[in-house]
Amino acid sequence: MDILYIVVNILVFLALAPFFEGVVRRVTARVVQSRQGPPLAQPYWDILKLLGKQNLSPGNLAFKIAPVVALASILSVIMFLPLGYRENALSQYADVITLIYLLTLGGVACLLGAISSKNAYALVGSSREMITMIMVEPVLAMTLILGAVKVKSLAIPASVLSVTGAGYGASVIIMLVVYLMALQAFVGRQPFDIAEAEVEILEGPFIEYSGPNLALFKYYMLLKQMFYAALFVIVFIPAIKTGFYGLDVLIQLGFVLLVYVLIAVLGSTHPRLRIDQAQKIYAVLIVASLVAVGLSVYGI
Amino acid sequence: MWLTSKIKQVLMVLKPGVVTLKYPFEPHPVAKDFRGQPSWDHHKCVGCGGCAAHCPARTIMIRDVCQDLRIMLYDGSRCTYCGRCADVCPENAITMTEQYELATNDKNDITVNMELFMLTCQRCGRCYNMETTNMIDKMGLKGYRYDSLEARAVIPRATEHLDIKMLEETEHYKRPQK
Amino acid sequence: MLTIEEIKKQLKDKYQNSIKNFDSPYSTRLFVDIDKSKVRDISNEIIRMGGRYLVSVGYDNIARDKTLGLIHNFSMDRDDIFVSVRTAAPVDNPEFDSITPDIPNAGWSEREYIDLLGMKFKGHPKPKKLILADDWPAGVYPLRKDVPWNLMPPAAEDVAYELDEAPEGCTTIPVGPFHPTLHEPAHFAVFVDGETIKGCDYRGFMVHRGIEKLCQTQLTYNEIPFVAERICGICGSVHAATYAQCVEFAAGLKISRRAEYIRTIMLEIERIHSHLLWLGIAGHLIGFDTVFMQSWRVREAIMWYSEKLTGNRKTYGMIVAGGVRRDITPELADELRSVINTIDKELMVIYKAVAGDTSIHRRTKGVGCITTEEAKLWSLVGPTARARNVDIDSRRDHPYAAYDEMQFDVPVVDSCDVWGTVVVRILETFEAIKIIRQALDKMPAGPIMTEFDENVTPMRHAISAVEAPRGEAVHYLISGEENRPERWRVRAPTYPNLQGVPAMLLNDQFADLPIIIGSIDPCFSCTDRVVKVDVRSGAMSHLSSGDLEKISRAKKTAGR
Amino acid sequence: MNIDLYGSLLTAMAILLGAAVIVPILSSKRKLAGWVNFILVAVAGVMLLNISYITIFQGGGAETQKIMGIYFLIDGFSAFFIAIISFLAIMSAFYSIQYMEHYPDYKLWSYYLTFPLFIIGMIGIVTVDDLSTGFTIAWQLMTIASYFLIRFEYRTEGNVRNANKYLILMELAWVFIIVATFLINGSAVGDSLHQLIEKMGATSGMTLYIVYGLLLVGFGFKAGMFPFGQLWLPDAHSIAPSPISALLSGVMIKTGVYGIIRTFFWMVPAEGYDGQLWGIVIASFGVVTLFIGTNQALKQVDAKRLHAYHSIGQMGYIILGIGSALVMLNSASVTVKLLSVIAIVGALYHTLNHTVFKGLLFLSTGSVLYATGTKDLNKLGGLMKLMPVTAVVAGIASLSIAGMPAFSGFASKWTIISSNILAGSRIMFLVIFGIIALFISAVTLASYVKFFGMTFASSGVEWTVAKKIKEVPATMLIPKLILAILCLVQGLFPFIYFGLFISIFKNSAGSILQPIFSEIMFDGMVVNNAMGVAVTVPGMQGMVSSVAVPLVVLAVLAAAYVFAWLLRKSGGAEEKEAPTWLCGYQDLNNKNRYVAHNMYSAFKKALRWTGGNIKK
Amino acid sequence: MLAKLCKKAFPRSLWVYHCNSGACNGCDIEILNVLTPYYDIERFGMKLVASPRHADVMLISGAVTRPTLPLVKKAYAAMPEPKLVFGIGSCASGGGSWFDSYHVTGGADKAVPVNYIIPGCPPRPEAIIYGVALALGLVDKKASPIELKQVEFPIDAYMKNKAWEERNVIYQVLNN
Repeated sequence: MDILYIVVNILVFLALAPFFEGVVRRVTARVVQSRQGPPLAQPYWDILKLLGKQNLSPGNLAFKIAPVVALASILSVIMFLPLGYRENALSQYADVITLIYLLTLGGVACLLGAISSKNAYALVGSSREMITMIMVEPVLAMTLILGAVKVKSLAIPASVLSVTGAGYGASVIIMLVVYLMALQAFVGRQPFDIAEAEVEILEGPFIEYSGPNLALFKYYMLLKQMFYAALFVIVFIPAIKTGFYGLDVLIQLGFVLLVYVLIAVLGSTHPRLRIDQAQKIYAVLIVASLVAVGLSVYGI
Repeated sequence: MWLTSKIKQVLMVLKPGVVTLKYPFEPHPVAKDFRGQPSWDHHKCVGCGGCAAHCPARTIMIRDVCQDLRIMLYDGSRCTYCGRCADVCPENAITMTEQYELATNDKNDITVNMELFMLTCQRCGRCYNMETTNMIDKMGLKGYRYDSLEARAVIPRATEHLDIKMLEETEHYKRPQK
Repeated sequence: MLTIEEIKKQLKDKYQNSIKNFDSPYSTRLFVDIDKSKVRDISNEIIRMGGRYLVSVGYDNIARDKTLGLIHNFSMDRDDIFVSVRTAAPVDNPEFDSITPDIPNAGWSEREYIDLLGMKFKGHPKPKKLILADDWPAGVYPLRKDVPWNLMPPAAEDVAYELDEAPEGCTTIPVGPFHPTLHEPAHFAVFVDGETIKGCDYRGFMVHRGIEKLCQTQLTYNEIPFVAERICGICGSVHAATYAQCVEFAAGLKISRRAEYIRTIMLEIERIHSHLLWLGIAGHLIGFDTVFMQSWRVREAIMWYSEKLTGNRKTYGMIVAGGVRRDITPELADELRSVINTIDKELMVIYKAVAGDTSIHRRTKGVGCITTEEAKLWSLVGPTARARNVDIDSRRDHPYAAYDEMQFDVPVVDSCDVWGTVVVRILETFEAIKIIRQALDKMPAGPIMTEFDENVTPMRHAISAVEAPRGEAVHYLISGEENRPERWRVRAPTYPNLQGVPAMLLNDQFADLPIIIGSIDPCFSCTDRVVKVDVRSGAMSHLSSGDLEKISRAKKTAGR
Repeated sequence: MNIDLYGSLLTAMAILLGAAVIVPILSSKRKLAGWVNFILVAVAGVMLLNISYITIFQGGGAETQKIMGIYFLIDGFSAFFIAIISFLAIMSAFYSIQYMEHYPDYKLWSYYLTFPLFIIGMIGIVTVDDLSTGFTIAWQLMTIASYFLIRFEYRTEGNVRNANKYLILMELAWVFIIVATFLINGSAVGDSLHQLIEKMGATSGMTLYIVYGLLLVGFGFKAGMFPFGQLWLPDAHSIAPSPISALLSGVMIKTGVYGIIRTFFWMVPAEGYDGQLWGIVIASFGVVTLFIGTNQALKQVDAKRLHAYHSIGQMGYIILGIGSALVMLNSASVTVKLLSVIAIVGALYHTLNHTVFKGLLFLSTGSVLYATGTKDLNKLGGLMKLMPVTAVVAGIASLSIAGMPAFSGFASKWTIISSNILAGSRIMFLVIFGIIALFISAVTLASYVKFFGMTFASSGVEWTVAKKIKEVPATMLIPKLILAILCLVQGLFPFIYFGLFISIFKNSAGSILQPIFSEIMFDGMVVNNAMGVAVTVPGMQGMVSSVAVPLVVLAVLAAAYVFAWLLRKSGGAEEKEAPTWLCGYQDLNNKNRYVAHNMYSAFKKALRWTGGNIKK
Repeated sequence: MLAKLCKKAFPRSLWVYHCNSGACNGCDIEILNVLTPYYDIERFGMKLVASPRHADVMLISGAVTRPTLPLVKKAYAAMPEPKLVFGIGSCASGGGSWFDSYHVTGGADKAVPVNYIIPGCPPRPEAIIYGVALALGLVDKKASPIELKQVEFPIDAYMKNKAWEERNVIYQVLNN
């Protein structure tokens, strides 16, 4: 049964991540930009098309491995996620710190790939991406640690599910707000899509990637985005447990959809910030989440 | 400040709703006097070549095959649809149609090829120099015009007689490759 | 206030010996023929009198007196006077004193003639290649009349433009020619330290299409407006109108009042569409696509209206020498009123939503700062200058078309940054709407075309300026024989503004590069045009292919 | 048996001393000298490793022995340090054989004279059981020998000055420690630690604070603790020949850690020792050290300076581990007390890991320096194709130091951070420390992405280093490969090492930690098997933390990797090489390379106040 | 199987790389215009990308000038197969007014193989959408070459000329 949960995790994420991206694009187009927008299935076609294209590379090993590692790392992170409030067979083999480091591994793969492409734009992009990573990973970490402190355990299901365990205290509310603000940075959307800024550095780290490699990266980005959205739902939406696994998952996915709509609306009503400006905002977020963790130690 | 302007922005975008046109599944008509692809009425055309002489893009080329036969080729691929040809045409043989859906995979699809009978002086072989007050007529037609229709290139010289050398020059006319 | 007489007097007092002749065909134009040795002094003197440098014009006068002519043009903004300083040098030693050390904005004009006419400028700080392709052979000057318009020197493989050296410790980031910020091919070598811009070098003029020799086959006075419109796809009418005014000046033609009103309306329609376009692009450049989508949605109405009025969405083909091609019927006038009313309303909504948005302020305020003095030094024009508290607007300073009868404000702000240009442009759009309303109300009846007999006396000089959405477009025309101009020089507004960009970029973040370059609303195709239209006079001599090879070889070895 | 241990210790030292005599004589034959040096060091090293092995796994040592008027002590704890010192010494000596060819215009006798002496000094520090006579001899031997090693490249401008600075500061540290010893009431020259502890009981409280303060500062100097480390460490480590840098960073600064643990966990009187306070002080120093050190490292563009600053940062982790262990140990809660075990194990584990990966990093950079002649990251780049083996091992080391899962740094950082966070539920500042440590590990990552990317992945050597670049010879590769394998083993099988450290502390009598370590319930608490390490603490529900990652996570990763790989292949796309696209006009060249010093500029600017900025 | 699906996906997701090889801005603006609400080319799954590596379609606008000729070729080479090239506007399809100028090489076809041309100066956004739809096979091609032949002398003109001849002074003089 436990294995089943893992399979469900992977399948749900692999199958739905592009769909949710389609939702974002649709919402951005229809609600905010007064236009019809692409079909919901568009991201699937995009990925499929990229898989069939020629693979151009500057002939560097790291460049070729990077997308595969990135996708692999995000997939393994997803396997540990307690979707539908169920521990799965893997939960006991990792704790939240592992989760955080694994997430970073994906980012690192991305960066090394970018640096291997030898492109000045990719390097500018990876420099920014790294700053973003340094500054927002702690927010994610502290969200998880907030639960860990509350439940006095670093185990994934325990700490992930226990943030709202004792209701919404001040610390949880602060953390929720901080997470929501950082969400745009996690998923690389405006105002924090600084690393991939299309008009100035031409999608930054991915500039040299084409075809299947780019498809893997796109998929990685989609999965990452869905992971953060799902994590928000799992962590901050109080559990509505129906007792049926399938139903639980469906309810959670419903909430994920809402988070995506929020991402889309926020993303399309903000200009991109500069990295030095974003950095200041991140710093505020870090301090705020430190406060939240500090409060949670005292049980507030 | 931030919040109010965000609310304003949301209000701004809500009002118009989705405005996307259904084109190409439904036609989107053009304005009445739209300057689309020019069309020639070969029944009216007298072959004066005024359009060719006045086209800023020199997209109308003329080859006088013989004394009586003039071929005019309109190469739509570089036409700027300015309507100058329709303006100057003394016979109003050119109209700007509403046709703008000209995309094609073959340049030849947007050409107009006209074969015209010319009235020429039987004695000297030149076209009649008609109304001398007309600027168009002043422009040329003092002899044969030989544009390279195959290379779609204009040879900006009207010659008294056909020069084979000129033809060779045209065919070797090439742009630099780097 | 200075009058032409006073200017003459002041110049005469100081440079009695160097001044050969004064010519003032209109009360607002002054042409001064001087000796070339005093070019620099007299230019400085005019600047001191309150002149603003516009552009230099070089022309080939070899056939007549074996000289290359050079004309520096200045504008007295307060006095509505254009002063043109004309000089010449013999073709075998075409050396002039460079005015660039005093007037940095003249740098490009002078470099242009180094390329195109083979002039030499003593004391030019950076006499590098500007216009022609990297592999263009030295010694072939396409603006000279003995070079045919379709000359194609063979391509050379290993000739590269030497970009400036980056400052110590800086990395070059190549921006362009195919970069989403630019939309047009131009190359900026941006020197960054980290993400801070420490300087940049520009290698543009890739859109230089060298239209000049076209006329040697076909173009005449009345075809040129159509080519002029295609100098730039956005502000086409401006170039057509400026050109037409030049021709009319040269021919001494007075066109009907109704045509002038229609021209005014066309220019303002263009301003509305261009400013809305710019607002959208600016939104896009700071990553705010919603602004882009919404302002272009609003703009679409005016595009559709233009199509109805002129037969095309852009490159209207409305303005020709002697008048305009199509009339504004009462129905069209009513429709225009309703269109601008909608735009007025919707733009106000956008303006309110954007003006207070702190997230937009973050990206635009304090970005691309240069002081008013610097802006004047670089002779910036248009909204770029007006955002830096430089109060110039040729619609008001040198009234043309029907602007003398219009009531409008010239918005000027002193924030000296990109935000200022946003504000100025939005306010100007409202002013444009105001002007269109007035023009529609006041428009007199009458013919729209005045017969233009196309027999302009050769060698008449004319200069005309029109306020384009981006700034002031200046055309200089020398009339010629055979129904064609002898020389036609276009200075687009981007030409001076772009030269000021390095100053704006300095010490800003690389992330601000798009919006700073975007803030001048650059139009490289305008800038790169060099549409000189002149007549083939005398025999056309072909360079033999052997000669060309020799020339390009010489260049190659020199390049090494 | 004990006699045997000490006997072989002395023998090993004698062999090393012999090496110091013989090898300089041979030094005109460079290769031969290198080999002889290596063989002698290896023999001594193996003997020393044998001592460690016996002490740790067979429960030897633990008795103080007075030899030649100096107290020696080999217990599990010092044996661990003996092991890492001798191991890295062997590697370094092996590496030196070929590496020293790189200095054709320097005479090698001084190098081969001081190299064994330096090792003797370090071994001495971790084996002598006093803080006066024996300590002084060992310290001076170590300091002076290393001084000459550091100033080896004396012809390069500034090197001698930096070496002098090192010497002066180390002597200052020595003064601090000696003064601290003599402040203890009635202490005499040559007193063993046990004697000192007894005498400490009689020392007044205030003096005791000063004593501990001075000891912390003294050993802190050596350990590169903020702000003392910044004064000498980057300068000294970056100018020494690479194998010596590896030794300095890999083990010499660890003697400071040894000193701190020895004094704060062993030299503890029954009364008058405020463990909680000193814990807080040490942990705070640790956090500040790791924060400042790593942020300074981020700014570096000289590869060796970058490593050196990171040594400070990583020492911060170790010091944080020590400090927080001390805090937890003195906490009232039983649960938190138990967590101190995890923390101190983490500190020691990180000591080991740091030895291995930092040694490896310095040796890799040495190889790069050997092959290209530069260690400036602004000039390097694109070595991956030219030096594949070095690239791979440097990649392993970089990922290890950055703490990527399945690499060695992860297990130890995880241990330190998780113990801090868990204890944080009772003691608030510890959780903050834990989060800062986590944050800094991301900065470390950034820094090593830069190091690896700019040395191996990106472009550069094509234009800046004209020499023909080849992979370094095998004698330089073998030590690196051994270290790399060790790096992987340490990352993949943390349970082995957890067992190891637990037995080390069990076998080290006299520390205040020993009681907890020897409690029986301990075995039920830590699940320590091939599936990884999981911790359950009584009083906390369920399994609280696990570092099982290595194998399971690796399996998961591998499965995902295969999936991703198949996905990429599925479209049937073909591969093609293409030149870098730079918007068309320019091709990739030396001027438009985005060099190392540009990276993270906004972040560096925001952190200018942390110092360590490089001037332009 | 997936490979087949990938081929099928290609026309449904065309990513567009905009390469201005020397245009006047008109076409570039119209290209941007098709992204805007009224035309919204994203309906067809198209979007503008910044790097040629991501592109499936290269939109060339403008005559290929002498300096951009090698650059356009380079950009084309930087795109992964399969790829399409659209020439947008009169300049890209045939060189425009300046097709034979000294600094212009000609239309886009002089630099790279062009699959579709969309003439117009500038083409209306609808025309661009039509071109795209044509490439996607959604609409039929409407343009076809026109051959016009005068089978007889144009009577009107002939008559007119005759009339003119009759009142021509020279003829009158000759007649007299």
